[in-house]
Amino acid sequence: MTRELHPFPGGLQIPPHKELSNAKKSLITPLPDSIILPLQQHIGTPAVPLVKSGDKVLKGQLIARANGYVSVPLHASTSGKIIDIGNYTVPDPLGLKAPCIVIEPDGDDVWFEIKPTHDYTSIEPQALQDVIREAGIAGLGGAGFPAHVKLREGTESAVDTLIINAVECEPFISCDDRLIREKPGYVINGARMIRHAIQAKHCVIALEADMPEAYAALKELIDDDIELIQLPAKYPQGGERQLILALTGKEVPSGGLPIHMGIVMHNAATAAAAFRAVTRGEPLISRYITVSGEVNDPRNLQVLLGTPVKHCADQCGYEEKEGQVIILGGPMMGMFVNNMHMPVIKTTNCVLVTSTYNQSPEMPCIRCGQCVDVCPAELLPQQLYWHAHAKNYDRLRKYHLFDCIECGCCSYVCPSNIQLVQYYRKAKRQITQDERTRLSADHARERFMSRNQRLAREEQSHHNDLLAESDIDEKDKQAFIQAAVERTRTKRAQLSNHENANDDEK
Amino acid sequence: MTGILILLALTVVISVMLYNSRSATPEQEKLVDTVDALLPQTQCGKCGYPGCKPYAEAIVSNRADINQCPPGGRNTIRQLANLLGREIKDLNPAHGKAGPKMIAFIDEDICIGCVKCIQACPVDAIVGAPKQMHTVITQACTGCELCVAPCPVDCISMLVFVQGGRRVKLDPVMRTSP
Amino acid sequence: MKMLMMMRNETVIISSPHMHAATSINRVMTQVVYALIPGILLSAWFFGAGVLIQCLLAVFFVLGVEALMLYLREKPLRLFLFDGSAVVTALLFALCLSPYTPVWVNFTGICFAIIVAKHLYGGIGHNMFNPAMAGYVFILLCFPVYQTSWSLPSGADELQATLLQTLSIIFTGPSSIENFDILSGATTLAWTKSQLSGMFMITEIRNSPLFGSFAGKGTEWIAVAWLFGGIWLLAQRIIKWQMPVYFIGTIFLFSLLFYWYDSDIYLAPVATLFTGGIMLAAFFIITDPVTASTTPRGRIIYVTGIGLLVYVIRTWSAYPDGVAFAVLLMNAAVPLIDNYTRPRVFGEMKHG
Amino acid sequence: MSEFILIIFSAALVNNIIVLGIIGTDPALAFMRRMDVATGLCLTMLVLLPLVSVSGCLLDYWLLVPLQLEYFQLLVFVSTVILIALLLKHHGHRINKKLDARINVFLPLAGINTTVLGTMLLNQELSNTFLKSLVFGMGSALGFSFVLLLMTAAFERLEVADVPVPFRGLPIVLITLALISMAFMGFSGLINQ
Repeated sequence: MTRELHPFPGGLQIPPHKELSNAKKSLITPLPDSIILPLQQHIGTPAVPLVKSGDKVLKGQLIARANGYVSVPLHASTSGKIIDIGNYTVPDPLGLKAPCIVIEPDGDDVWFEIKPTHDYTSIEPQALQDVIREAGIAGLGGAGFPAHVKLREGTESAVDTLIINAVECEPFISCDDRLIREKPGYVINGARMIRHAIQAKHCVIALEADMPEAYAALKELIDDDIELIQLPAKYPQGGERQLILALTGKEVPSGGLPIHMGIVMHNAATAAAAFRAVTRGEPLISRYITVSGEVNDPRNLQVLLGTPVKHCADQCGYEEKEGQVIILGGPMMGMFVNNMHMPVIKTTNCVLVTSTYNQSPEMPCIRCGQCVDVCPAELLPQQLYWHAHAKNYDRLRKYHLFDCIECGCCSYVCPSNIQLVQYYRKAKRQITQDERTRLSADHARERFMSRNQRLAREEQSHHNDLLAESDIDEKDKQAFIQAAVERTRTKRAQLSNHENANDDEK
Repeated sequence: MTGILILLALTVVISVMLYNSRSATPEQEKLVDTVDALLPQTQCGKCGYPGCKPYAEAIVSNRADINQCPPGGRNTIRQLANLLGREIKDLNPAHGKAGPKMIAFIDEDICIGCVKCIQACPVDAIVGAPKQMHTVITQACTGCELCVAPCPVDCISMLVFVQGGRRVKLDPVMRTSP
Repeated sequence: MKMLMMMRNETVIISSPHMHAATSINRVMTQVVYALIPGILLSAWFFGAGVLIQCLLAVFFVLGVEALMLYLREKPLRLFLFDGSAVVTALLFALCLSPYTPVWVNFTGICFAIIVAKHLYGGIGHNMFNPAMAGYVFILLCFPVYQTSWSLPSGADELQATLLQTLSIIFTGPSSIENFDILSGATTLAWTKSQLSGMFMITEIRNSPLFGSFAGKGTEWIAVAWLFGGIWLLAQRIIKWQMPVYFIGTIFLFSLLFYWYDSDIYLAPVATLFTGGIMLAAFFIITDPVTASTTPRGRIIYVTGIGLLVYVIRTWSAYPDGVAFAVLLMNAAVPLIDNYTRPRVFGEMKHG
Repeated sequence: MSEFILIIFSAALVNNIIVLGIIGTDPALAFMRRMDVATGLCLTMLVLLPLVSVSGCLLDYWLLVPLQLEYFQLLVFVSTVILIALLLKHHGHRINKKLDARINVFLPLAGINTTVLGTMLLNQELSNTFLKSLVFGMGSALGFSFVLLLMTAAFERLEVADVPVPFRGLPIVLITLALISMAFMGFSGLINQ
């Protein structure tokens, strides 16, 4: 069972630091004081709450339904009382708040009724997809793309290969490694199940070469139906496009999707969660996360979704020190967060505490071209940087800014310490916004023109009607408006008084 | 003598050809459309022209400068400069200053339904009927602020528009006076 | 950090990645300077203390002018002054000069290099032209006479100037000492050129004391030193191997072709490579990332172009060595090369 | 043959019309903002310059010298340039539609352009023969195109550079041009015949 490997261009060898956390058995995190469940833990539209403040819920009970196709439902992580539905800090690069459902656990952790399906092969692929959707499965790798969407697309066109991505290329993170070592059956059977759901011809599980124990664990359970591939450790091997190239030698076209080439990729943890959801009827309410870096006891945890990050860190002996920062996700692509109040969500794979983040001042680019050598998307990072700096957006498109996967390799090697990825993110945001602005401008132009035509028409007809008009009630009109103005003044005054009173209370 | 005659003939030929090749107007019209496409279409009239198209015409015929569009800001000026091969300038402060995109918001508690704002709106983005309360179609509002002044009860305020369709609470710092 | 957050009362955003490799401009430049040291010492051994004095003067001037420019442009002084790039510029410039160059010529060149070629373009990273080469070309065009008289390599028949004499020439001009004429002469290349125009054969010219065992006297061993320094830089992954290899390859190929064509008027390939500034250029000048092309294919076009131009200018133009001109010419062509050598992006289809 | 190659080299590099002849500088500065415009102008020059230098040579040979009207040279040349430019503009599409589409816009401008007239006069000064004029015109156009393309590409880079405010725009472009012309001086003596 040998498969020819095709190394992807660029990439980096980064010290993995996985040994900090991957040797210890994962710990089941005790219940926190409160569970905060954001309505949006995935890409797409946020879920819609089905409960209200004060309701009692049970573990695994549906508390928010999916809103539209690209959306997943949300379940209570434990039993308890809903104490609030409102805006709370969520994992977000800008530190924004978003709507969340907050549960106060009652400590009993009682399960809602669950409907396990012991033999998934007896279910039609279509129905299986629905089960997975109802279980709230979104990609656990980091992007959080609803799993059922990928499955659905998969059944619409013939799928050649299903790839289960267990390549944890980011330093420090070892939650997939731990999951595979502890529950290899879930991953293997999850892979088989997803394969059944999309009727894929081949199935490949890809691991990095520095996960020998996980490899051995899987090897034991595997039959000939699944290929198990070890890939040399290189960042960002786990990127979707990079992994597909490495395994199949095919490049996903710029702007295209893997499914167009008959390839579907799912994360190992997603596969395990899907299997658990189908065979045990337990929706996605917990996940493995790695807590690593400068904590006393770096390790992996099994965490209920919605558990505050601080609570997780405390389990690993976190002590706050001056100069430390918290990063959700890996050091290469993770996001820096200002505090630890936000909850663990479906896409959180790591909590990293570190004080060795990049602080050196930014120097001018010296065009050394090291970023070009490491870019896995074969872009010209420095050209992108120049044009992003000069806000030359047409050029940026010409240089394929949108093919950047924000892996951070360019920033990592830059001798001038330029935060290249940050520039690209900003530029991307700006370009998307400009595009929207342009669309709305076109829209506005149309409306303006149609209004002008309408006015011209009205002018014409008004001119014709003018003679018939009389201005008797003009005075009444004036009086009416005057009265209305008075009325609203008082109303306004009342309102502002009310507001002031409110402020004082606060 | 022959030489002078030949030159004379040459001159006549050239003048005839020059006369025939005066600049063509269709090209100008095309340019107006291209310029118009770069303008933000707020139709706010801050540039001193009644709408974006008239301003585009004024730019093309050299009656107006390229730095008179506050909603477009520096971005628009740069694009215009690139298109027309002119120097990039700062926004002319006489026409206002650039800021984040705003949209109008009608306080429905106060609105008396006078339809004055409906008449003022250049893009028909306000709906309502006489003596009924009015409301702004968020997607269609260009943030031109033309509806603010006519309102007799001051119930229209401009909010900062945050992308993603969310009209997030206005931040008093970012609020610009109408 | 915390202070900052509280002061501004706003969210501080630190963008990923949060790890960084242990490189910096400073480190790169320091290593380049280390790699230059053996060659500089060897130059001083062969061509007298003048070489060292020129280097020291250039470094001194460069720091002064750089500091002045940074001050005028309101840039952080400490951050940029000691990034090392200015020192590298100074050394490369000084190594091009005749050891007898008067101090004001050195100063003028440095001023041109730092002010015009570097800071008017926006300082480090923005300069289109290699500052050292721009400065050298400038003084070559303005004060050509000072670059025609070099100190003679030790081991040649003539005398070498004493330290005192050298100082006197540099600080008060060549006319200050009586026997300047016998203490100075043309470089190997310039002399070869003048002899060739005098209808001498290469075989006759090679017998002159200005030639050593395989190339120019003295310069051959200095070139070997540059070669070793360069190989060290390659091992440190500071420079990319393609650049010197393609550059030297181009020159080698052309000199070989013409040597075969007529060995009487064209120098042998090895003599060509190890005389003049080719080795210095190959590892230290054309590899300057700021002024070189940024795309992989573009870099090859860039260095090949320089190689070709060096050979053309050296062989047929009025100037004995063409490195500086060739580098400047290709510097000017870099944006164009970059524009046409944009590599294919991952997943980019041929027409799409 | 080698003579023609020398003329091309000499006109394109050693006596480049923009950086060393200086007469081509102004139009080059005006058109270097955008690559497509610059290439259009280059094409125009590649068509026009050989044409005018040849016609200048012919006019001189058949009209001005026999009629002893050399003092009318400038006048005749100016009108010839305009005539050729306009003829090309109006009837160019009959020769090659694609090329015409690219260069049509530039022809009226080229008609009143120093570069074109300058090439014509320079060619006259060298008293080239018919074929040599053709080659000289081509060489000049090549040199012009080369430097114009260099400058256009460089301009893009200069735009994003952190140039001190007083030197932004034209000043730094002129400095660049000066540095390029310094570099071109390396070619001096290349062709001394």
